Amino acid sequence: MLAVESLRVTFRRDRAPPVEVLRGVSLTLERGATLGIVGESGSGKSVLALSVIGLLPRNARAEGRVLLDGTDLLTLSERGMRDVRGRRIGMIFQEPMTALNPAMRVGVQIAEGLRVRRGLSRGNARTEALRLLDRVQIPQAGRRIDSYPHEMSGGERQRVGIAIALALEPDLLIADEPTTALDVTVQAGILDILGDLVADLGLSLILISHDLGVIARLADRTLVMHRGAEIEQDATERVLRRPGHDYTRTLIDAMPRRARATLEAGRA
Amino acid sequence: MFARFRHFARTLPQAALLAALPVAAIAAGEVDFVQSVEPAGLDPTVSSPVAAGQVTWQNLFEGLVAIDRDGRIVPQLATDWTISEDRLTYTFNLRPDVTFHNGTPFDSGTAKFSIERIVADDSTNGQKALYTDIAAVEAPDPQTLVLTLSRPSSDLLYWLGFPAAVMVEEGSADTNGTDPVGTGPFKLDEWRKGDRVIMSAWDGYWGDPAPLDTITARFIADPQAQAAALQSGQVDIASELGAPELFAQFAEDPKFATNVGTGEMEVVAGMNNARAPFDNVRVRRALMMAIDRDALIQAVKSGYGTPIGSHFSPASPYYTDLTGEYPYDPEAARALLAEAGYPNGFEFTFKVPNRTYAQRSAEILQAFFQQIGVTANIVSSDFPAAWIQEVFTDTDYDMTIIGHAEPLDIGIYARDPYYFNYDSDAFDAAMQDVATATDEAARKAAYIRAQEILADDLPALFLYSDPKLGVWDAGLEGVWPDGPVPANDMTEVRWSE
Amino acid sequence: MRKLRYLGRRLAGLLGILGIASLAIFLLIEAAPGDPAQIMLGTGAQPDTVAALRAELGLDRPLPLRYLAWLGGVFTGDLGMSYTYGTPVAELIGQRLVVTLPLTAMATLLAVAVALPLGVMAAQNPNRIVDSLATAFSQIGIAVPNFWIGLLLILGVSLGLGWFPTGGFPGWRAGALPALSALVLPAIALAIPQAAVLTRVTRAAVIEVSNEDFIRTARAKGLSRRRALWRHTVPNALLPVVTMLGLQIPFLISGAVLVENVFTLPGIGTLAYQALSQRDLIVVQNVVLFFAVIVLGVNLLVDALYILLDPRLRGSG
Amino acid sequence: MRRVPATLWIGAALSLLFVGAALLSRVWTPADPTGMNIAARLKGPGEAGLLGADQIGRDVLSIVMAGAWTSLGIALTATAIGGAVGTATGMAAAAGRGGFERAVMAANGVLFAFPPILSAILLGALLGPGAGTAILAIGLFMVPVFARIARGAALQVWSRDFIKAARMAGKGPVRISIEHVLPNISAQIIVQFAIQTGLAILAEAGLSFLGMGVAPPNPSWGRMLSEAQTYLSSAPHLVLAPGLAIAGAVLGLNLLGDGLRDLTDPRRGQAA
Repeated sequence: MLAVESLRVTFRRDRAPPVEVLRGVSLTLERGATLGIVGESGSGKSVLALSVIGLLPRNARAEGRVLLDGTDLLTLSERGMRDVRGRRIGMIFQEPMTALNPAMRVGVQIAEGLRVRRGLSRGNARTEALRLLDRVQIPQAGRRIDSYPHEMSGGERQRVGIAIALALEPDLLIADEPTTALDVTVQAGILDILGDLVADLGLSLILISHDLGVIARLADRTLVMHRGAEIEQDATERVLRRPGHDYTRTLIDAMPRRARATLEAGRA
Repeated sequence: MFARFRHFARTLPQAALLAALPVAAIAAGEVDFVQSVEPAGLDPTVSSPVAAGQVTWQNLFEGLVAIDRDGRIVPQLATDWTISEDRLTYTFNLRPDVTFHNGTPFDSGTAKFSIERIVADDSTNGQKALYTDIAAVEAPDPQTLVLTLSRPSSDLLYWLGFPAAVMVEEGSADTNGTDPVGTGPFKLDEWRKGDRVIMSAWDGYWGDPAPLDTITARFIADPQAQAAALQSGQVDIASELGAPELFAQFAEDPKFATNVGTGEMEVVAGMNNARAPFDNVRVRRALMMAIDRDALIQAVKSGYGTPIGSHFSPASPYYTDLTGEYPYDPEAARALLAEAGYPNGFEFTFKVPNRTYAQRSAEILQAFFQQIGVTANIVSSDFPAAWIQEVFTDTDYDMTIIGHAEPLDIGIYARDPYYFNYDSDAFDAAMQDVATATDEAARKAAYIRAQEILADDLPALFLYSDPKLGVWDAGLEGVWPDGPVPANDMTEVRWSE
Repeated sequence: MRKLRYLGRRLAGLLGILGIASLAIFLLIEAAPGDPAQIMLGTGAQPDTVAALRAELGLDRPLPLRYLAWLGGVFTGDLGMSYTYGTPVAELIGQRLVVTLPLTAMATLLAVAVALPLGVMAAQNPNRIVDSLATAFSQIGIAVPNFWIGLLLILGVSLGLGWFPTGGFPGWRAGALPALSALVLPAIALAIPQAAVLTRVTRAAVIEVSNEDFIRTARAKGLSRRRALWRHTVPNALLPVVTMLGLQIPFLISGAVLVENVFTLPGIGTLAYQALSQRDLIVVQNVVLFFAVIVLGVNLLVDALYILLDPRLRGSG
Repeated sequence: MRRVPATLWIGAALSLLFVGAALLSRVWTPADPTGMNIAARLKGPGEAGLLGADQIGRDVLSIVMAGAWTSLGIALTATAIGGAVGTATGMAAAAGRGGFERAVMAANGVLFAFPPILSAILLGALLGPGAGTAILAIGLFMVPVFARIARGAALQVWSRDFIKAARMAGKGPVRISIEHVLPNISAQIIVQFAIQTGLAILAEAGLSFLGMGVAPPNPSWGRMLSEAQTYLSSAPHLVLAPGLAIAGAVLGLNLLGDGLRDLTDPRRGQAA
């Protein structure tokens, strides 16, 4: 369904030579499958995600191909890309504290895409937003729909973020470090929701994390990245059990002992 | 090309404006005149008399007598009068059937009230000093008023023609400042403070009605804005255009009538005669000779103005030309200064009101003084507030510069105290002779002697008489060309057919 | 609730500041040389006449009594009578306000109308021509004195093109159009420096908000750049703009004093200047206090607006 | 080494131009800035001098140059005084906290409540117009600005670890303020100084325009403009030169300030 072919991204800089942050990455993703992308910060994971959804900063240039059901997204016009975003690809961001507009009620933020892209009436969009809040397991959704982001906890906000991404029923969900900023106890809940969505709705999911534990929980396949390049890519089980590269091994070793234990247990 | 664009550009917004305006916004009998200073109150018998008089005198308020456009005393609310042999008793016959704007009749009772109010102990009339020779006021019958003086005062009749002595009635006297009630041909419609006073013809006027329906005084301090208002037709008359340098362009323009009239304002650089070195008459003479008055007038007033040698302006009937007394002669000035004991000159503080004409004149005087080795350090003084306090009340100054606008005000040099701190028995005697003169010739002779004493003693440096640069719409008739009294008498102004 | 208490505290502090300010104003003006009675009577008056007028104006009463009388009057809404005009000060201020208020309002609206789109466009197109123009405009606009702009407008537009009067104010009774056209040029002169400051703030704020994560979230929903800008970026960028509007009030008033002077408008700035040179003390006191109230009041209003614009400050419940 | 921003170059060049003109005017001007020449009055540029002559025939270029001395002199002195007092009170507020800080901030509030031109006019009434009054009025209105910035910056420094270390070493608040706080906030103060000097030039011009500035014959840009208003239609050159001088000097100082800020604060440099 999604195929990225030797994607290169370079950033132009003021008064300095351009810098290449993605050095030819390729990947494929089947419908209903989950791909984990793992790597330390600065490895180009987020840039990869942003290139797919076409939200790279202005000074970035992407080369290669990003094929969504055969269409090269890199060649699409801004208007064409707008139809892809939200409807075909939804995205969840890392920082629930900053990823929501602080001056807008969460219900409105969820409904906005529905109103603009689907032309739903205010009332219908609200009903749909309420359903989505239920879907991401926000308790008392009827009351919370009129809350502002600052009135919610981090976990709740991230659920709202998921609801926003789901609103237009995309085929592909990109979750960029969705749990990194959250407490450990909250992390599990978010990951459960993501897992349920993939299972119930048949979504494809790209899950980006620096945390192998997170990847291990959900991903069928895993792509390990380092400094803008692919280190290895294979079934998650294989990557974790028989890391093909020293770098992958250091990532596994860097995991907390307890997490590694769960990993072992899961593998067993 | 540009001209055509300008024309188009001009007409475009005007057409839009006219379309939006109600018709007949401009009535035929309407005149707007410009005045640079807005009066504090509209009653010329209290507070600042000059600006209040310029708006209301003759238009709203009338006196027992009036000063006409030629400076003559003419009957007004008094039809005629007799003066006793000893010149101490004045008997006026008052005009019958005169009423105030509020319907109150004018008679000897109101006249008595008006005069007594001027000289009362708690009077707040700024010109009170001119009338204090009046010892008693009697009203033997409704049409007769008798004034008894404590000593002869030959100018009294003249003073009675002044804005400060207009007739008011008891019921409205206290509110005349904001809601003036007089006997004149116009009554107040509205005073938009900071902007304009609108007056309209009053149908109860005792005399011939004024040709105009509405007159408006517009207060525009900035000379450039005055000129612009004239050019754009927002005002019709500027009887004293503030910008002499713009006068020439109006003179060339057939749309306007212009007139260089004589005014009563004398610009003088007063000195503190009680303070060294200005207590030395030779120093004062030397300073006078250091000044080229023609060059000064050229620079400050674009050449419009007359050099003066004493305190009267050529507008005065008693004027005598004394500019030859101490003419421009820097060599002689330097010599005289050395003779006075200042061979290397001296330094002094020049306290100058922050008004354009004063600042500009001071800068030029400074340059002239420098030529004879005298250094003038100019200190700006906030006018009127600080200036009146420092110079006038406290006489804490060396030299200053100011225009004296009141006609026949040469008597200020005899006053004690007055800011010049000038004291001359000869001058006081001359003023006494003026007061007691029994005929016009003797009076004139005394006035001339007074001027000569001043021209020789130079308690102040006599610089120039301000011209009255009048500009008005060429279609207007009856505007006063000269200014024997600071006034905007609109009672005879009319649009020509 | 918490916010209400906060605003209440602000209001109390504001009253305290106004109290100190009123005393400072009063003492400053009293200490200035110049006697209103003497000024009103002119140079021809004798000392006894001056004394009579002083008594009539109540200027012979002791200083503390006059201060308390003034303050008491202010609280009961009686601002006293102008010495020189002889009319109630409140009426005088009211008459001038109908010029200054529309003038400053027009200038502010104009400044916002120019600065907001310009700042947003510049922020959206960094290093493009629009951006360079906006940067140049904001730098130059801050640097040029508004009274000079006024003079240039008179020179070019009034005298040159013949559009709009060179000065003066016909009054609202002359009709809305002539009155407004008398205010157009002064408002432009007053607006340009304001617009320059606001353009700069808007541009910086929009750039800053554009880099926020939630803008990316909005775009990821499939919103157009334009919709994300106006629905998400601009509302959040308004806070610093509104703050700057509040901080600019003292400068706006200062500018009005100068611009009214250039265009000979009978506004409240001219009144202050005129009354001071006449030592119409009671008018000066009230006008200056009035300005202080406006400055502080607007800043309180800005605080309230903040709460309206930023739900985070509203407190829950 | 960071690259020096272009704004800094332009700003420094413009500022230097005016400082240079001001200094040069002390020793040389094309003509005597106080020397009148009636024959040349209101002559346009080229006819009499490079920039024409004014209403009493003085050479406009010479007065503009000499005006730079007046304008910059008053602006710099006022900003220096206001900056020193404001910085000191701001630092003291940050060091003292509590009641003292509240008192300082309240005093700032009172000063802030007076629109600058108005307080200057009031002071002018009290002290009489002149350079001293202008300096005092402008300096006074600078105080709260510097106090606010110095306090904000100083509070940040006070929260840093090395201050704790200094306190534990037994240093008093005055010593810490001078030894540690001042050096760390000086960059921000210097940047503000350049910008406020520009504002001071504008304020001085406004005061002179209203007749509250230096006394003649000391040339002043603001007074030149006020006098030029009378000759707007007959001698428009008189309104251009002083206005351009004011705008140029203020622009130069603002650009200098912005450039310095970009240089010292890389984060802002990127945003701008």
